[in-house]
Amino acid sequence: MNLSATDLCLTVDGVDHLKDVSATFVPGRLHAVIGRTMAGKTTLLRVLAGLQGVDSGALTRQGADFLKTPVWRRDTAMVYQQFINYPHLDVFDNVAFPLKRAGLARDEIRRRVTDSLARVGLADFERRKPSQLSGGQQQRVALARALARGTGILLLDEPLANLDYKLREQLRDEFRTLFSDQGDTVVIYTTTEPAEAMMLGDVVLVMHEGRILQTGSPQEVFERPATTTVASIINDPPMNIFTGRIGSGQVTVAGFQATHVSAHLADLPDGTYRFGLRATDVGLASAGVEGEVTFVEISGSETFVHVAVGETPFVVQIEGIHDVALGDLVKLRLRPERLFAFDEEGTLQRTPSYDLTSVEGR
Amino acid sequence: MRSRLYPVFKYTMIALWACFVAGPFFWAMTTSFKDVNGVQGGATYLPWLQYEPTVVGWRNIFGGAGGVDVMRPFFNSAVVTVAASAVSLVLGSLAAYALSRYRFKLGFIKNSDIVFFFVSQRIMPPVVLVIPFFYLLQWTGLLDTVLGLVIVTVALLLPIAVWVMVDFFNGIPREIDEMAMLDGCGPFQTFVRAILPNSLPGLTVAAMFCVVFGWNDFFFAFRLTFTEVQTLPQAVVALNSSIPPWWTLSAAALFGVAPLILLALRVERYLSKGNLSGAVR
Amino acid sequence: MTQLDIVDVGHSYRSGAEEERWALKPLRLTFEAGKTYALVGPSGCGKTTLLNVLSGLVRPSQGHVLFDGADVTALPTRARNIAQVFQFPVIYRSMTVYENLAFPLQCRRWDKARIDAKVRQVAEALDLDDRLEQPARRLTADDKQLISLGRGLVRDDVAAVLMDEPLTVIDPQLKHSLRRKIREITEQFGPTVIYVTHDQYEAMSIAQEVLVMKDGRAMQQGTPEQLFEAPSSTYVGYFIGSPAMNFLTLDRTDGHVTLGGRPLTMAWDMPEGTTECQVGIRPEYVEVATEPGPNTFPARLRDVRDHGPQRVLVMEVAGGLVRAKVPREDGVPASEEFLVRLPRAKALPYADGRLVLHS
Amino acid sequence: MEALRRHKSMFLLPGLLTLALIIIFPLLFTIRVSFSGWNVSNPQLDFIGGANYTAMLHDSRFWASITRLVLLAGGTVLIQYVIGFGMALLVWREARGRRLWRVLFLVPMMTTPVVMAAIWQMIFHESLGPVNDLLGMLGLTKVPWLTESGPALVALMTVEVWQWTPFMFLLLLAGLLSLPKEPFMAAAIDGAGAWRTFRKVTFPLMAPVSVAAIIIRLIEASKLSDSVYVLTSGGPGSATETPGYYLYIQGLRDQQTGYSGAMSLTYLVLMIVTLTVVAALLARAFKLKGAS
Repeated sequence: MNLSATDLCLTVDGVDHLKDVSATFVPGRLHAVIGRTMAGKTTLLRVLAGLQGVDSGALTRQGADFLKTPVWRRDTAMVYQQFINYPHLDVFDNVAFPLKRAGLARDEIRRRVTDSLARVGLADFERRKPSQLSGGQQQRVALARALARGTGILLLDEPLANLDYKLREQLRDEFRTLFSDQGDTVVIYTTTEPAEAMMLGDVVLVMHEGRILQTGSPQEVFERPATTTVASIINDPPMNIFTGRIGSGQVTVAGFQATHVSAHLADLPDGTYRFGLRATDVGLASAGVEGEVTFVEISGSETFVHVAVGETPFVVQIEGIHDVALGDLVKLRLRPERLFAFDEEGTLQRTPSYDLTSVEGR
Repeated sequence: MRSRLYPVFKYTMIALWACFVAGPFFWAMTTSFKDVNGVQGGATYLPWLQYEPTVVGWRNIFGGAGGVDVMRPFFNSAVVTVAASAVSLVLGSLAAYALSRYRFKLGFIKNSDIVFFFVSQRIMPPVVLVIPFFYLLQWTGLLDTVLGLVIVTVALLLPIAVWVMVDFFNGIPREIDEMAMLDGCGPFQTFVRAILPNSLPGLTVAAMFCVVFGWNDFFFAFRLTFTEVQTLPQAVVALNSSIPPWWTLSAAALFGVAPLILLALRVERYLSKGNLSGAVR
Repeated sequence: MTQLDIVDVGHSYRSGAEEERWALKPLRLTFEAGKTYALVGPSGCGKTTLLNVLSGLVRPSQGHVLFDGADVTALPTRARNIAQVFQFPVIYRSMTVYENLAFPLQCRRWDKARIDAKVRQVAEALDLDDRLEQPARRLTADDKQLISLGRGLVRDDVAAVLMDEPLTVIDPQLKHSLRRKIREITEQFGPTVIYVTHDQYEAMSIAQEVLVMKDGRAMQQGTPEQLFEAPSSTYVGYFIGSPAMNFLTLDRTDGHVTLGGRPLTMAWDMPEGTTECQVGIRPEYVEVATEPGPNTFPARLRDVRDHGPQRVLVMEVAGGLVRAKVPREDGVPASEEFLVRLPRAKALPYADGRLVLHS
Repeated sequence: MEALRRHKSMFLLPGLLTLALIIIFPLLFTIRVSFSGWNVSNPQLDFIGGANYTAMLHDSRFWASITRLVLLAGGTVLIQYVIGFGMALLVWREARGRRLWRVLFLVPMMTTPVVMAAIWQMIFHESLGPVNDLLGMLGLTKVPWLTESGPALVALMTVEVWQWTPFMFLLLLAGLLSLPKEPFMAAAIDGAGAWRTFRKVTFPLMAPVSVAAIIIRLIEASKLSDSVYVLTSGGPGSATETPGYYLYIQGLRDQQTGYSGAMSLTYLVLMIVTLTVVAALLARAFKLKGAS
């Protein structure tokens, strides 16, 4: 029942939308595809759904060539980023539409529609038209339609991207329950938000410029990002990446005082490296290197302070909401024991250890 | 312009134009209740005050002695209009859907060229087409038949249907098609079950244009049908060619344009909602 | 720079509706000159109505709008000298960038030299000075929004700049830099800014003061920090912050406030005689404790949500759900049952859904 | 995707083939017949080379009709555009009874041109018609509307304006109604008055619609012949003759089939070339005007 992609390539007007994409999608697991906008996530979903062809590569399901299967026989449901429903049908008929196409009996249709509308919390909205619903409710209808069929493949293309953040938070929590038991369904979920991928994914695939850069469990990808690009995609705000040197037992980062090499970097040969440090591992302190605040963002319950130290930009994440004025001079302190080391091509060399009390989450 | 004079200016202009627009109808209406006495003395407008109204004109067109029968031409016009419009709408919607949703490429010919081919047929003057059509219908035995007239009228209406519908379909998100296919509909089912039900405003506008241009066609009917299948415009114009019994002509003319005026009253809201705006851009 | 006062303004789109159903319930607000304010709330909360009242598009059913003390309630938009940036970028399609920026000044019949100097000054601040001669319609959406902002800034005396969800159609990649640009520019020129958005992040990142609205009412006005640290109601506690503030229902035994039978001390006292008492605490301040102590309660772990650098622990405390945000390096409690501490200073008392005032 | 490729032709072909089949024969026939001497006494497809075309070059009546058509079509479409736009602006927003006005202003385009031309013929009647009657009331002399060339052209243009301004009105009103309201709010906020708002906002926004509406009307107007037939029969003399009407006389009434074929093709080619050029010029003119 696996869905396997091998070396999928698609170039449109000279731009690679998919480049050598190979992946195996397994039933019963939620695959979170994370990447920035235009990374090729949507294209990948459209290829899997059969809405888009490829230049080369293979797609197989149960050993059969899936590329030759037309859309309407792929046993696939999809939820779009925009809230797409049939405008002329009410909520009940929207959800019933694919079931009727599948030729189910009336009673069975009614049972399934009622059931899936209840699961998304829209039991009382059966006779409303989509245009009479809020954005969040419309997206729930789309979700109910996708779930009601119980298809073998369920594709979700940034389903929360167009919702208010409070609603996004709420639905994200609900998704954890909704998708916790997917039986034999292959679920693929795209997102631009690291927290969403981490929280929902059983498997995380990191995409960038049409390529899959890394595949693994959320923990693996987050704690061992294969390259600097992965490191910046899987962190929000993106991981601070800067150049530094290791030499004679000291780490030197431009502008900062040299510090002792911490244990996890000790066995690296001397030389120039790219270092990564999460925004949570840079702190504002009373002593340290001075920088100027260029911008302050507040996201949920965190304050992100953008600081320029000479030419190097840093993002500092502080818990809670704090008033920091633009143009202020602040002092930064780095936590050397939390440095990720990459070589000059950006390939991961060493990671800080997380094995303190770590227990597999969930 | 925001001065107090602006409303005066505005409603004066509206009123003047309204008089001009309504004038011919008023004239036809008042004339249709005249007889020789009401006409011969020069222009008169108000019944009872200026002339003695009669219904002789109206009686004439409904088979009164010495008049003409308009019911048969009316019926012919209706059949030709409805049939040609229906064929054009069906074929036009299908083609428009294809042109809106799929990419065609045949050498240097692309979608926009095909759309242009359809729409450009409106440039053909009827008089250029009518001679070849005459011989074509003569050879196929369709001259002076409803079927023959329907076929050539489709050539007039199909471009209109394609023109309106391509732009209307372009305004419907493609994701709806994709969703329907994912939901198990083949391409044809997708069109019928997901797209057509959402196209009623567009179909209404297209249908209205087809009916208007179909009903109002004169030249094809004039040269390709004679005695068997006379259409309403032909019948009215035939009245005009003889020494004008103005009252009969007026009554027949009003009878001939009435159906579409009623149609205009019904579909106005579709038209002004801006459903056409896509087609114009 | 103008101070805007909203005096008992209320509005209903249908006349004769009872006040409970008004789009905007009568309220009194002051927007100080030169400050940036954000109006935030879910759709239908009245924020857009309030903006339209300020711009003159909506004439309120009651109350007065004062610009620097002068009553402008009856004045049309054109006479109010405000600027507005809309959701969808609005530029004069047929004009160049320069002509767009000069347009409001031409309407005011400034002389050419003065217009030129002003337009160039504003264009430079907006980083548009190298594209002045380009047709404005060729610019990207974010630059078009800057032009809209610029059309307000060229007028020295502009009363206020109103922004109606200006980032809606901006590419996510560019939202960040446009937000930054807007903040820089408004700090440089210092107009009074009213910024409407449904996005809390945006509101708090851009504004000095945030006004949270719901169902046509102003729920709380304050700096982002105030909204976070001391939400005036359970609604604001829920609406601001992610995950939302935790609220747990309290009991009263022998005059003491208790949670699940154990005593709880809060930042300040709950007055006597309140019917529904709750404690509110941010997930950031809930601590996993290793040993029993004051304000420490047994918890049962329900779920762990991995957000990356932090994890959110969802647990049951005294019959209610509590979320705690813990750094990743702290790991996850080894057993399902453990203790949590609610630090006194961060545990706020709520009575009937409203924050109890510190006496 | 493979499957879709097979289906797309099934949607397109029925319509495309139907139209092509209906259109292709007349075109081929006309081309062939234009090189023949087919006429009423010699109805056969012989081959006489370009004789018809040579004759046509010297047919001043044909060329006069072409010139007349250009002036008639250009003039009436311009008037229709100005009035249509004006009326659309007047009933676009707040106007008392705007639904009524909208319907009324649409009605003429729904009526049959030949039928209405018959009515107009009565209206323009020299002694019994209301136009001269009204002129008389105003103390003006009677005009021989349909029997003198100048007035006949005016009468014909009046009928065209009456019949087709509604179409222009409809397209422009639809365009106006679909305009976003923000640019107008922005203009009000910037302090622009009504005239400035029209010149800088409404007109530029309506430019694409205007170009399309004018082109559509020019295409339809270039086929003018029905109304001529009923109203003036091309007279007096050939004073109101259009190519369409002249072709009718030559090809259908006098059955000079070969000769009319040559003229038909020339007429068609001239029209296509002219309209293409006009379309390009208009598109550029509206853009240039917008940019200044």
